[in-house]
Amino acid sequence: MADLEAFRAETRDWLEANCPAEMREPMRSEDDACWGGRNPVFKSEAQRLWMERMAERGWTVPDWPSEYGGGGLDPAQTKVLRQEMARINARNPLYSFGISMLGPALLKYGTEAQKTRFLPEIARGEIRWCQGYSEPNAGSDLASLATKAEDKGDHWLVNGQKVWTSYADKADWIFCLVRTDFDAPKHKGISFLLFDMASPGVSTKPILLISGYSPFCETFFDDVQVPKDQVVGEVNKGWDVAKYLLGHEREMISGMGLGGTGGRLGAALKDKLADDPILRADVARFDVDAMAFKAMSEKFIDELKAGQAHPAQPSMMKYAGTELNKARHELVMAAGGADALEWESDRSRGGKAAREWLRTKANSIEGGTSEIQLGIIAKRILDLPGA
Amino acid sequence: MADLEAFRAETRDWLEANCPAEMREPMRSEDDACWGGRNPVFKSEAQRLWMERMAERGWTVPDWPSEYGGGGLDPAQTKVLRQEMARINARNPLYSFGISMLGPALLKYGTEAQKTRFLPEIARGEIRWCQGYSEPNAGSDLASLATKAEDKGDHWLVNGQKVWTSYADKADWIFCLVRTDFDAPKHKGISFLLFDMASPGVSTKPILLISGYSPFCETFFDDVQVPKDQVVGEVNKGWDVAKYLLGHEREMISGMGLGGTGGRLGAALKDKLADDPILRADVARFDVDAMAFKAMSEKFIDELKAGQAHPAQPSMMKYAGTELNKARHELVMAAGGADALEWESDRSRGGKAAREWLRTKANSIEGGTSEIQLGIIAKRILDLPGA
Amino acid sequence: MPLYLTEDQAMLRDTARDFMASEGAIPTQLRKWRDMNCKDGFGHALWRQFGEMGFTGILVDEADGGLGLGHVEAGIVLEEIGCNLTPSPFLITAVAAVEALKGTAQREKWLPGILKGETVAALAIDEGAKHRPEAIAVEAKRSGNGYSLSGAKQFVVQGASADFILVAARTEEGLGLFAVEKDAKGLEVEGVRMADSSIGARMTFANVEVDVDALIGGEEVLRRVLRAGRVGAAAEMVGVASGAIGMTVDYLKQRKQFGRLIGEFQALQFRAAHLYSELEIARATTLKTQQLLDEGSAEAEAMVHVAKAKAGQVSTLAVQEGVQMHGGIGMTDEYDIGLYMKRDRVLNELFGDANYHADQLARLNGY
Amino acid sequence: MPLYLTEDQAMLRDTARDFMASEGAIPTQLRKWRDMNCKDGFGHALWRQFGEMGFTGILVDEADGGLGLGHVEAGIVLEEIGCNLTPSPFLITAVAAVEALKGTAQREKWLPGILKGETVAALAIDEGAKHRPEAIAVEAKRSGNGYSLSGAKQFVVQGASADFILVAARTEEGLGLFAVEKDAKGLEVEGVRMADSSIGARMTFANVEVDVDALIGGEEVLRRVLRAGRVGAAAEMVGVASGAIGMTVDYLKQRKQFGRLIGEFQALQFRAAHLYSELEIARATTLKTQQLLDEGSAEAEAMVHVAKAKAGQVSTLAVQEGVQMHGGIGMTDEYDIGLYMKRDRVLNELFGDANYHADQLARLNGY
Repeated sequence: MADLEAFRAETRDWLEANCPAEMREPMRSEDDACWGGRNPVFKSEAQRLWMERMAERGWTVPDWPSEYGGGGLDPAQTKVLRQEMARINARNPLYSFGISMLGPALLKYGTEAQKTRFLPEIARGEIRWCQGYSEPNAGSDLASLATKAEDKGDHWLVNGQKVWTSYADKADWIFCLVRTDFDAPKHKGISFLLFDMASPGVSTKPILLISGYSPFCETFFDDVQVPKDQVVGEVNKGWDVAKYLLGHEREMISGMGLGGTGGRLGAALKDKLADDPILRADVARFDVDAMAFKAMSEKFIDELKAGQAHPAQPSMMKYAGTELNKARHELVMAAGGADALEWESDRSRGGKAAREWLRTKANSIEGGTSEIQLGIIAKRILDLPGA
Repeated sequence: MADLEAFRAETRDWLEANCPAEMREPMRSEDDACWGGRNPVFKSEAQRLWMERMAERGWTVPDWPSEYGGGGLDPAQTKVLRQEMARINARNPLYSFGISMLGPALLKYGTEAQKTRFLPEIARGEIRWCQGYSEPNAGSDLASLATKAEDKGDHWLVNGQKVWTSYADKADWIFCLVRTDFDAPKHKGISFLLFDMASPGVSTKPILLISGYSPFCETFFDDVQVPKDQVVGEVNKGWDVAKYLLGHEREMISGMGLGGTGGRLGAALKDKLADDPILRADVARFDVDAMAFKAMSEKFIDELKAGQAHPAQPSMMKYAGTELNKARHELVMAAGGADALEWESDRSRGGKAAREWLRTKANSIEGGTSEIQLGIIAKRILDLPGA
Repeated sequence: MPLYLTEDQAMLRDTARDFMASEGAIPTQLRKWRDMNCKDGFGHALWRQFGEMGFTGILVDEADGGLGLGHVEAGIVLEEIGCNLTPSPFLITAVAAVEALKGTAQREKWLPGILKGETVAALAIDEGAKHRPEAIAVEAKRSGNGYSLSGAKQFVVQGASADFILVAARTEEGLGLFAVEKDAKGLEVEGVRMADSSIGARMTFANVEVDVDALIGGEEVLRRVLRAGRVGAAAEMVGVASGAIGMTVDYLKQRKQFGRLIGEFQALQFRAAHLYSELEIARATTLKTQQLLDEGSAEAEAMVHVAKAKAGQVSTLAVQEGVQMHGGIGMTDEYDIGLYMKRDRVLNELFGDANYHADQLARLNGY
Repeated sequence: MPLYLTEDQAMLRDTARDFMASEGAIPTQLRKWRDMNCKDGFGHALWRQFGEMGFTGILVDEADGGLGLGHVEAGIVLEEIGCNLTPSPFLITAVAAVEALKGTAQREKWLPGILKGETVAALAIDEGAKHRPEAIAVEAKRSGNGYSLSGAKQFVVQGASADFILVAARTEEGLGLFAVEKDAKGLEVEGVRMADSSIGARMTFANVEVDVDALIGGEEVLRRVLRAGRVGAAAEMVGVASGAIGMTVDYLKQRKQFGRLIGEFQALQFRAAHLYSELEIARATTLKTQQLLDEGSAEAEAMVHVAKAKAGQVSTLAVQEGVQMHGGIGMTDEYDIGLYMKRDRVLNELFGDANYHADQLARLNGY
């Protein structure tokens, strides 16, 4: 404990000295996030500095081993770091599907060569990854995917199409589920493949969403050649890797349920509730739910770190967190009234409230729908027959 | 229209002259209902008079043909009668499963002899009927019933057990679903049988409910002999009769959603809402829902009379009405607080609020669960596959 | 009145349904005007067609060249408008404004153009982000032979395209409704595109001078206009719900996952059945309210709150479930279900949302 | 503290679970006392066993002969009590009253009997049908060397069996908590059976004279007692929910209809999964709140409202779904699920229902 307190003091000093003031302001929109990549776009010098300083210490990925670019912290230290960052409202220095999704999968299933090659560049924000899972006819039923990779002796030949590839148009590499055995039962013939989005034959097309944004793409593979050593885990056993990784994705998405107000929406909307007693009642109940959900999130993370978490817990987090986030934005829209419905005006910052509200509707669809999560809970926790 | 106005005037005068003052007070509890029967129990002379006078005119069943003891009124006249009764808050003169359930089935499926024999005594409240549908292993899956009636040449021999027989211990006769073909697919071998509860071999045992009341019984048939002419409709086609009748039952149960306050619960609870803004919000929404449901009930009855109703509409009524009634009593309990939780005190009239609240929980189970109703809507209205 | 459509009304419904499904369809109207960033947000040609079809005259007295019909008939057209998301001035001009003009001197000036589908009206009630007509602050002071209006309004639907604006303002005698011409001096109008691609407006009134006969009614007329607008918006939301549910149920019968049609999954079946049941309740409520209004019943006031609240609640549930059941493609601009979600949100705010009306009903019932 | 049980706490849970499942089981305790119409509503022998097990001393300081543990440990016992519907004075006596007595002179008088499971306390807060401690009207006037109490209380759990009653009353200096002995002159107690077959009491105080040291604390102590009682009731409701859900999920795996186990029907699966997810949230919330209380954190106050509201909401949902999924037999007295429904309702009212606590949270957050 004394060590931990020393670590806390050190960390506090370092953060105080190294986190630029601008990086202690809340993000104004998703645009303010730093994603790194081969050709990184920094909104400010402060943003670049913050990412680089954190990466230098391995604190973009504090609990990864230091030989792979991580901070090598233990769970207690990691929690202290998070607490100290929260204390000064420090922003996340690097948003990355490499960190939140691929990294944990590589740590568990990757070869030593793969870890050494890919993890440090993720930690330093040098390569931006995207995820190739869903296909037009494989949404909730992900395992029915049809993109195929044929073994051509010295390489895989990939053909097919993915959808809902987040930021595929901005990503450098993709981790991708492909079918490598065409005769096996559907879950059994899938492999987990990594490749460069700059490879010949890869093309992307953004999907316009109802929010007016296009964070997702359709991604097409036309005779893409991929080196043989870029399969993670065993060939035809990619489904295990995919499931493991989905757990991490769900955790990340569910975190959105907390939003910016830390479970106290009412305090933020206060002025708008005075003449709407019914909305006030809804918001009060929402605040109860949000603070309660926050407790479950905290419990889940603590249990995960202690190796006590039930494997279906990410499904509960994902389900409850995304439904909550949708509810939050419904309340924000109700409080905002006609102001929140303006779509293009400067006054509304280009329809920020409405567009964010619409965006949240995807939360309970992406990364496995709410229905999929409920099915998982019914099966894996409740052990209901035929679930 | 002039005729109708004349009818209204006449009706108003007659009701004014013949409905005793006591019968214009709201019932204080279910106990105040008049059920008739071989050995009728009247709570007061006024109650007896009111039933007899109405029966005399056939107005216990105003829209039944007069040759069977009905009032012979057309739909418009029937509506006028109901309106005029409502105007003076006249109580229903006779509660009867014979009227609400068996009667319509006999009118549609009965032989002339059956109609002549059974309908007039129902109209006059002389015979109290009960319904023998559910069995311990045939609840939602009613058609899997096992009570059997064997054809013994000059009579049926009935053996088996029913549950949830409302007031079986007080009823004179039963209409009962029995299996008459033991090899046919389950819906195909069922017949609709009528018999006297005084027949040798019939016994009943009240079921104690969580409310502390016992309105239902288990009913046992041990070699009960039933005359051959007491089957309604064709032998082995009782399922059609049963379905037709269930529609009427659902309609009756759904009507409970309106309760005594005509969709204005808030006005009744007013004093209890002042210091509970969140309950007030719930009650306001309930009042919206209740008044809206009342409109659907009215529309459904109008459409039914005009022969325009979809056959699955009773399922919507039953589903929405019973869920609403449960919600009403949850709100009443929340408003009543600790007072409403007293179980035996005189102050609480023997726990009236709590017992009624618990009783409503059966609404969405009896007469086909909410789940059964949703399945029917999905299948028969929405035509969803495999529903 | 029995609670179903008469034969005449059923014929009108069939006509309106065919017309809206062809002329008012989403690709033909909503997407067209939206994608060309139209400053009106609706098509004038279609509005003239409304005139030719007689829709514009539904609530206009026969003596004034209209059909002399009622809110039931207006609601029939509105439900089809809602179902097809057809952008048009119908609700504000042919329902709210026509109600306002009933029996006034101004009607001779505006009704002929409305009947032909040439004139467009706007209705300026709201002053803040929410509908709170009790708190109207725009002031109409006596000035010379008339009044002078000052203050600001927002969420004035079709305000940027209107030939005249009905403005709710506070006079010394209480609230009043004023007819103000679009080019009145001191009136500034800013067109604002809303989430559903309709155009609302923000308006400022800087001592806008109007004649005394611009005051077309007091508090009672304002209430009548609000009742008409609210039940009209409820009918349109019933249409939105019905369109969204229809589209979603169709999708459940087409989309396969796990080797089965997703409509075979019981959890989705039950949710769809619940939705349908709610839709029927909203539809019955709206029809009942329209009948009460047409009968001039005293019960209408409470029922208008019920209808707007219930239709709003059901319509919102329908679009939420619609998007969720469509899954990923429900989030794309290419599919129509998201357009229903946007329209629902705007219609919910228009003339007060479900919270507001539940609260008003509670107040009316004394709690 | 990480948000899971320490090894010691997990051991306590296992002990409490085994004990309550055997000694505190429904047929052995709840049904037994109910069916014999017991005037206490709980068994004194079981209460002494609580003493032998050490449960009664969980919150008692070690210096006073207790275990010196915290709300997490008390909650562990309460969850098992809830799960088995075990009637006992634990919540009021060993949690609320022990909190009240902490550090007071009165503790020497009452703690030994409580530790042995011989003494029973009651807590008299509510004066109307709802929990509104802000509006306490029972008056404690200075009188001679002490106080004189006047007024009425209701919903005093175990009030008819208590050796002493902690009474919240208004003094000139604000609210205070008084320890009043059961046979005090001027005190009238009427035992009242509640829906869950527990015994509450109505009490009238007609100038009940007490010594000055009967005043064991002021507003801050009252708040501490309420926090302890509320989070304790939350823990018990988590147990009620957990018991009801467990029983229901078991039933889904046994009952057949339409030739299938009803647990195979997707609509029921999803509802059960939702319930379970809610239960986990309520459980985490309660544990978090207990930890905050044990740490003396300032965040505890808000979190107590969250815990009582959330646990109440989840417990109610669990019993409602439980009865519905059991179908007809769920309505019979013979099956236990209905007993959970009754207990849930009483626990929801005790120390304020979910509406009250959501409202209090809102006020705390400034709206």
